[in-house]
Amino acid sequence: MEKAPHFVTDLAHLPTSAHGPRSATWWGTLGFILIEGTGFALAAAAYFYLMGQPETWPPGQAPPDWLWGTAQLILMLASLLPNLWTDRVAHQEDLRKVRVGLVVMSAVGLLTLVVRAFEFGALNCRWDDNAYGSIVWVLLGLHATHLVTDIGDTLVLTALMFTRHVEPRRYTDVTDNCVYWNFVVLAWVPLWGLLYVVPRLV
Amino acid sequence: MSRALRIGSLGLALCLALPGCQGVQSALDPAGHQAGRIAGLWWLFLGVLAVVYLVVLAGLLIAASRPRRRGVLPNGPSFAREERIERRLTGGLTAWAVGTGAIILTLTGLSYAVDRDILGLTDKAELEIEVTAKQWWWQVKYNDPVPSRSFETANEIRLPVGVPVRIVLKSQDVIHSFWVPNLHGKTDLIPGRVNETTLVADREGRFRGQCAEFCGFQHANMALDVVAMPRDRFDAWRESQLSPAAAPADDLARQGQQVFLSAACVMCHTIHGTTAASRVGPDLTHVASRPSLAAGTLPYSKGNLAGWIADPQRIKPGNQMPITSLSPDQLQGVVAYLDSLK
Amino acid sequence: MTAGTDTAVVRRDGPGLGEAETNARLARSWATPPGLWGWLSTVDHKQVGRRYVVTAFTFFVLAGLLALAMRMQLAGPERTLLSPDRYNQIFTMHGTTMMFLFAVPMMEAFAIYLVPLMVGTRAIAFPRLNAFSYWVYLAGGIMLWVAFILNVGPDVGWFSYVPLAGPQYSPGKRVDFWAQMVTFTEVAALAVAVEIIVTVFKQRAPGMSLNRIPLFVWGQLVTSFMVVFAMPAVMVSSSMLIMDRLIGTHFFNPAEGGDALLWQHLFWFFGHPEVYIIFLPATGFVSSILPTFARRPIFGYTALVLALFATGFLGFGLWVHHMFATGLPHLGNSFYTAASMAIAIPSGIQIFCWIATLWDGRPRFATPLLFVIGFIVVFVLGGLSGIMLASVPLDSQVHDTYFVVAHFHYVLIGGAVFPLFGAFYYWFPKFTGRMLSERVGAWNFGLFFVGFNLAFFPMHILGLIGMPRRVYSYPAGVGWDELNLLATAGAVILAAGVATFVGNVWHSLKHGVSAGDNPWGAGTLEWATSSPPPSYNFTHIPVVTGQEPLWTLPQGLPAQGLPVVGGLRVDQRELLLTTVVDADPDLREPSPEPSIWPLLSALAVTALFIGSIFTPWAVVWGAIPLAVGLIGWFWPKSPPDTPEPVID
Amino acid sequence: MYTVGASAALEHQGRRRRCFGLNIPDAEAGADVVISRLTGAMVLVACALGAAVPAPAQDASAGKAIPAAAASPADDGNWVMPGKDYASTRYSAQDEINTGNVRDLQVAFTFSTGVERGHEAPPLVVGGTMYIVTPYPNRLFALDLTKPGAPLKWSFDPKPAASAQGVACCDYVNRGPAFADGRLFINTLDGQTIAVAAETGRELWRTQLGDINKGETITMAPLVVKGKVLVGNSGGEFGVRGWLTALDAGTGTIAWKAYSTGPDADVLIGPDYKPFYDKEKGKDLGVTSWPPDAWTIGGGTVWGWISYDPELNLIYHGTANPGPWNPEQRPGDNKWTGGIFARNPDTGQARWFYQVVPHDLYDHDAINELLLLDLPVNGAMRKTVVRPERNGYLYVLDRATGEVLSADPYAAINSSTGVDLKTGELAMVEAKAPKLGKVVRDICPTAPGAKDWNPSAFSPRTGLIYIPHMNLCMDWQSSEANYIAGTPYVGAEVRMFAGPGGHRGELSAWDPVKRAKAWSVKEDFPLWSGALTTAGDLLFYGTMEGWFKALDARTGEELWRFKTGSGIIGQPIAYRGPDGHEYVAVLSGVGGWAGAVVVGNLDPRDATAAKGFATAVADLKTKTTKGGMLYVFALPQRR
Amino acid sequence: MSSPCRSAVSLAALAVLTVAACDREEREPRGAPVGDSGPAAITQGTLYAGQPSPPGPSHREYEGNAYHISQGKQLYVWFNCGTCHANGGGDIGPPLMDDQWIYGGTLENIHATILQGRPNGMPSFRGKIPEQQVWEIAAYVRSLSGQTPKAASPGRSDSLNAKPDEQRMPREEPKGSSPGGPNLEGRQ
Repeated sequence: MEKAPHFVTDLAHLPTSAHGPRSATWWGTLGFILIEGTGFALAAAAYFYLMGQPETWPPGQAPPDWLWGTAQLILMLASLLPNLWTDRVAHQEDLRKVRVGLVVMSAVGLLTLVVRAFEFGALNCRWDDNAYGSIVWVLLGLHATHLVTDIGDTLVLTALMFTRHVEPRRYTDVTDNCVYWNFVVLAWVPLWGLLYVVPRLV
Repeated sequence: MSRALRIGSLGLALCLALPGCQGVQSALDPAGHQAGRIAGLWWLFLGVLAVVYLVVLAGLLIAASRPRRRGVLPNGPSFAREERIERRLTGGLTAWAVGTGAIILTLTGLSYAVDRDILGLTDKAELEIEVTAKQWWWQVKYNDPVPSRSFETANEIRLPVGVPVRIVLKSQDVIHSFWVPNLHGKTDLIPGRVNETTLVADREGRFRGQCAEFCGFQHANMALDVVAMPRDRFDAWRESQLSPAAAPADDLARQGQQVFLSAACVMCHTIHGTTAASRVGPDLTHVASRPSLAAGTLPYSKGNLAGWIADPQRIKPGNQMPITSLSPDQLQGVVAYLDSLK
Repeated sequence: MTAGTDTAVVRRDGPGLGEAETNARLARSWATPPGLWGWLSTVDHKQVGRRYVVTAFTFFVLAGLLALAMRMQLAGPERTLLSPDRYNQIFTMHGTTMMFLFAVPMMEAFAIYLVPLMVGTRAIAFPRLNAFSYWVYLAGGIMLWVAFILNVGPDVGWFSYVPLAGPQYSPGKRVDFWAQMVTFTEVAALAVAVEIIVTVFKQRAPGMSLNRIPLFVWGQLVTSFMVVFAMPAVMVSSSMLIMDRLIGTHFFNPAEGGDALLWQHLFWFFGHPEVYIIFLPATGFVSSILPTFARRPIFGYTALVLALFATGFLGFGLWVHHMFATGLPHLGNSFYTAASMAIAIPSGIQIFCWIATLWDGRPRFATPLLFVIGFIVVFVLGGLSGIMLASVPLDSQVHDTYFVVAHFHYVLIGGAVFPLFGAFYYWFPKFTGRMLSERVGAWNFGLFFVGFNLAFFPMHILGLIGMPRRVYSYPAGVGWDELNLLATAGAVILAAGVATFVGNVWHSLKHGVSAGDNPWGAGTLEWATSSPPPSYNFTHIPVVTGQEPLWTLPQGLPAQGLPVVGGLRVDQRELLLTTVVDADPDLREPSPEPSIWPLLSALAVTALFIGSIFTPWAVVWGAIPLAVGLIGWFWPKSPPDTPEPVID
Repeated sequence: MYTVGASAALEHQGRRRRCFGLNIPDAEAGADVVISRLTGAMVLVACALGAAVPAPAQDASAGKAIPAAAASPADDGNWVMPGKDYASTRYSAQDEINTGNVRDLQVAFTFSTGVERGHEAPPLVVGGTMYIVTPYPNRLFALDLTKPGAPLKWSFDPKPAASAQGVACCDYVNRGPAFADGRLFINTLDGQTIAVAAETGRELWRTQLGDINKGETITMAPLVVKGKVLVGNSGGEFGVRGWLTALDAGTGTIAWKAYSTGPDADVLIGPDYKPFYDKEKGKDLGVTSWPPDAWTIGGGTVWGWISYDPELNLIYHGTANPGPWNPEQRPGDNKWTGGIFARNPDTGQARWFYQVVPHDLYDHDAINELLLLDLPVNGAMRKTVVRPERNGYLYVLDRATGEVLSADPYAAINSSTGVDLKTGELAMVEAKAPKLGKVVRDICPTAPGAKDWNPSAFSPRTGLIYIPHMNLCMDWQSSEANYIAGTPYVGAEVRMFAGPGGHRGELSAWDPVKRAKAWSVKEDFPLWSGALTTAGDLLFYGTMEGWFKALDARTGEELWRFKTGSGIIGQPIAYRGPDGHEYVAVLSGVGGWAGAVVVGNLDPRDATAAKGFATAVADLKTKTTKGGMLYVFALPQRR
Repeated sequence: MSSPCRSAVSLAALAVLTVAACDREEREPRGAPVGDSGPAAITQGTLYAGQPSPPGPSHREYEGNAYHISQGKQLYVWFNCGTCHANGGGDIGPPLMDDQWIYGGTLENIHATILQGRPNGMPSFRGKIPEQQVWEIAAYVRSLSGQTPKAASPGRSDSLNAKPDEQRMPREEPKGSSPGGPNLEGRQ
């Protein structure tokens, strides 16, 4: 089988990292976003299904207090600004700005976790009160899990960016992380509506 | 190759020749309007789909065994596609797809029509029976506008022939499914929900129903008897069920009643006319008039009754009737007493 | 850069480097460390894939033994071989193992092994995730079976309907082990799905545009998308179940606003697509085997791809036909009748294309083709009984009876296991370098086919004459005795067929005929490398010019083999990424080295999952080792020690 | 008079409860308190300025309610029956203590009963002796009022069976003795009626009426009418069959016994029976309105109050809830439970019956007090019987015919929408009907009703009925009840919580002529004590924390309060002592259904403890403890 | 590097747990034979003449077994235990979920109380409830205050939510003058 291979192209000129859909990681991130988005959608469907049961909604409880959930919404939407900025400077591979962006995003992330803790306190129900309480806790908890994982990711990336691990691929990691944060924020908007607005409409 | 087919036709032949399709629990031996319509639909589906299957098998057979053109490419596969053949096959594919679609559409329509027809019976019900499934038996309540004319029985349903009966289906524990194949398809009993179905028997007979949704330990032994009888006999039966339990006639039965009312029996069972009024287990007011014991597990007989009371966990392991430590004398008395409850 | 031109040339794949030297260097770069450490830390998709195959097959055999035990119990009426409690555990374990631990993982196993080879890349995307997925799957399977052996096996059916599976009616931890096994296997399946999607999207060999993707790969791609959309449903529902059982939520408590049918909706929203998740890869087997043995390209490539899409799409619209008896509104049910029947159209198209391929080819009746023919015979019957089940009135009679048992065994064994055995015979030479015995293969097929039909055909009739599913016993005199005995006899023959296969494999591993690169004369890329393939799959990344690249070499080049591309590094693990649609070369990305961290992370996940059967705090405490594991996993190596060679 | 309180309460009815267990401050309630304080202050000022202004003379003109004359003789200073008189007015004509001097009220003497259970009974005062009956073990004490400190004259211990405690649904209470012709009559928990010589404490006779092995107990206060002692049983939660019986006061032999379920002959329905509504007519409705045999364990006990109109020669009594609570287990109207009977006291034969709650859904016993009042209705004076019912409506019935003249809500109700006066039917709200295996949420009022047994008082001076009641709502889930003789037969899981506004108790002054609330006072805890009103225009009642309060009967302004040793669920009385001065007496000792959390030391982590009551008053454990003490109050003598 | 360590430890712990599960998950509908406990084995106080007697047999067959406790819960409802003792909070009868045991809190004590009845209103169920069911009920009663192993204690019922389910109840340390039960939780 010692045939001489028939080389048609030399690909040595190809780059070794790229942002966005050119990279495999971006697609992987997208895949997990799809999975988690489906999870959110199904949990939301379960919410509506339970709401459709012959019950008052919420059954015997006041809807969650506005304050913390809405604060979270504003905080998250506001966090999109530094997030998108971080994304942009990561595309430019500007190390100083990326560091600033990551520090800001870490701080914002931790802040959302604090707010989330207060949100649980203001739900006006327990998970074991009734099915409403259960689904409300699960929805909020599911989203909190995403906050935790993304913040963990952001913190690790921040650490990497301040140590000797800086290389072009780190910047694509940063942009992928930004994409994921966008997802976490965008997932919150309908969830916020579900948790805070829907019970007041019915 | 067509072994499946042969076994299939063998099976069907078997089914038709032997008492196979006939049976007390057979969907193919309909004794009610709905079961009849469904069986009809079944034979129709079977006919149409059998033809489809034969066509596929024939195609496969021919495709596998037809004579070949040889030597297009001596060693390798014929990777060059021939336009003519491709076109012809594509035409065939289109026809096949359209044909499949047409058959599907027809069958869907037929199925829908039968479904409508069956549902049409719902409004015509003249009698209401409430069936509550419990692990692992059936509580059957005959409702009546006059509350004192309603009564309860267990593991048996009696129906007047030709009268549509509304069956209200409830469950308080897990999901069960109510199925009397000779009369109708199944409907689930779901805790937190109330379902309904309608039964109508076209002829007299005794049929067997069974729980068709897995419900735990003794799912296998959760059956019920359905007896279709003429209206007058049904009415007589109904009157007899309305009466309280007969007073014990002899000493043995009297002693048995005492045992029943003072031992563990009274914790779970009801016998109208006595102080036993617990609803954990079946109502025993007329237990001796029922065809079977322990939800269709044993045919009713005095001996089986004694065996059942003596060790219910051997006959139906895991069921909720405990082993009570009755002495042989006590057991004899209780059996005599219960056997007198016609 | 100080590196000289020489170094650059040496470090790259290309005409400058001899074949032997290229292979040696690639072997060094892609090697798995020797010994136990290497075994535990490998990220080679072929090793992981092989493990998946062996593990899943082991579960297949175990679950099959359970099936035999059930058939023994049911051979006659009122037999007492098994207690009801044991029987309930056994049938639950049989279904659960077959669905979650055998069928889906087995299909993934083939995807993991074959998809990178078929698309012409050196490794699967996210190989560490792949290793992780295997460990998680293995842990879940072992957990379930250990529980079963310890008499803590789930006993509420593979569908675990609430409230029977809920906290009140299933005391103890039996159901929790089931639910957590679901979590394990779904994590694994979802990870694999993402890997397959990215591998197919981004790592196809240059020239493998969408219309040249092998049908097997298409099947796996559609399946992976179905996994992505279906599996979260069962994860959501099994998590709800665990929460109901452990921390007192009320999702399925009708008293407090929950609903038992919520479980059924969520479960079947996963459960029905699950059937296609198992079936679609099997169609890929068929579409791979048929052209090779009919010796002509598949007929109706486009139609088959569209049928895959249609099935994948319609598969999500049918779940309610599992719930016709629950008393849902009849009008809605009729919609699901139509949708369920409609899925017969893409299936019919597939069957037609396969028969047409055979029709127009010059068939060679080797064992793989026998199994494919068996597949058509059996599966079509199962599909037709499926049409009956789609009808609301007919379903109301045969739902939850042995008719359904017969139906889905015809569909799943017919639709997946027959092709799977074909696939074993077909790819065994590629996996091992040796051929399986054809003579024993014919026996294998014969026993399997006869045994199968004997075991399952009578069940159609049993169902129609009233025998419900999941009963540990049945009374004498209802007329079910003879057919049950027949079914048991069939099951024994079926088991003999499987035993024949195991014997064949056992013998052939040592004594089988050497296979060579392409023993069947097949056309897809996995046959363009040695058997078994080297750790780096291909010496050079091939360029694809047709649907069957090995059959459609460009004019004037057949003598020289496939055209290839050069320029990838050989001193490090490097992959070629191409564009999604046209597969134009786009990027060279590094591929991870072997690592122990996926195993450690999997262990942490295992501790978390099993712990959370007993206490919710396990989620909190378990998260710490898991975080450590994941950070170790993703922590980058020190800055590149070998600088990027200069392009000359 | 102002009605802000009433209108606010009415406004709350339509509103949803928010989060249970969470007391949401209620702005309107706050405003109400402010207004009430302001008005109170103005009244105080007015009183201070014009102490000499005579109290408004009793307005005898038409347009005002007055007690049935024959049933309410002039006050002789004694208190011989719990309701004070046959009309059950609980009105004392003593006026020494009045709005002007009540602030000086102080303890005259006390007496410990030695029992630490719920003291629901009123003391009786006859001549110079006060009689007290305790909860189980139902000891009877006679205190000599003529001597300083009222020493014990004699005591009587009936020694009832201890096991009876296990079949008493809601604490081992006793609602009082009765006095007639030198005899005292008490009922014991284990189902006996005992006659004791009032002078010596010697037992005269005892008759065993109830069987505790079937769950029968007796907790009610007997009433003596025309030489007959009327006694009814308790145990509606145990599957007993309710009855009312008449014993010969001299011998204790049974004169007649009227069951609340079963054939007409058992119910004493005969030719005299002429109900107003068609739905009460028919043969053996006590059998046919039940599933087979269910009437034999169907409840309808008679554990509440009986009134008597000598003029019409009719006694009036209610029948309690049908059993079990789970209504799905007893389809039908479940006659003759949940209604009001008028009977001839001589024969027991029923004259009329009105079923207040046919097919009762919520354990709404119809046994509350029956006030016999003559009222102007549509311009004409009618002889009526007035009943603040558990279901939240104040019913006014013609006591001669049983016709419903009016039924107006006096508490928050969302389980029914009103009573059709033509048919007498109560319109239920389908969405609030209990369901097997489903929690039906936020039902108002609760199982113990808007108001339980604790009786109201009526003052002819103000024309107002003073209703001590509750403001609770509940979640209810029916379950299948198993009848096992001697164990409870209930079939429901209930959890209760504060109703709209967050307060749990309320005292409403109701004007039966205007059919409206005159004023009301909110209480933190449910009111479980009776009310007493006096000619001094005072209203007395106790709270479960232990406050004994005196209010201005016209305005509701609180004038005086005293903290007793335990919570008060007893019935206060007023009498004229041998020294000619007015005394007010009450037993303090928390308990009853509402106080079970304290006396049973229940665990309120279980929301269904005490059939749902424990959690609703879980904080009571931090406010009071068990006790059993008589408190007698008087003005300071000759300061 | 703590992760593998931790995992190993937790795996080992879980292995032990699962082995214990054999007994815990056994479903023996006939009940397990229990050695003669007899009145001799039961004490109702903590005051002894001379040396304290050794505790009675533990009957782990019942209180360590999820199926038996669950059956006990079912019977607790069916036999109207719950109508007097509510869901453990008490009503006519005393609460069962607190730390006070009037007549003793061992399995044997509870068994005896059910069979014998108690003078202040607890009926006797002797002859009415078969022996193995009494043990099951007694085991369930102990689970109400968290005396049984968590992994064997019941979860919530499909019913009105009255209180946290038994497996989530903190273990109440029996107090006062009567003997509590053995602490199975600590031994598992």
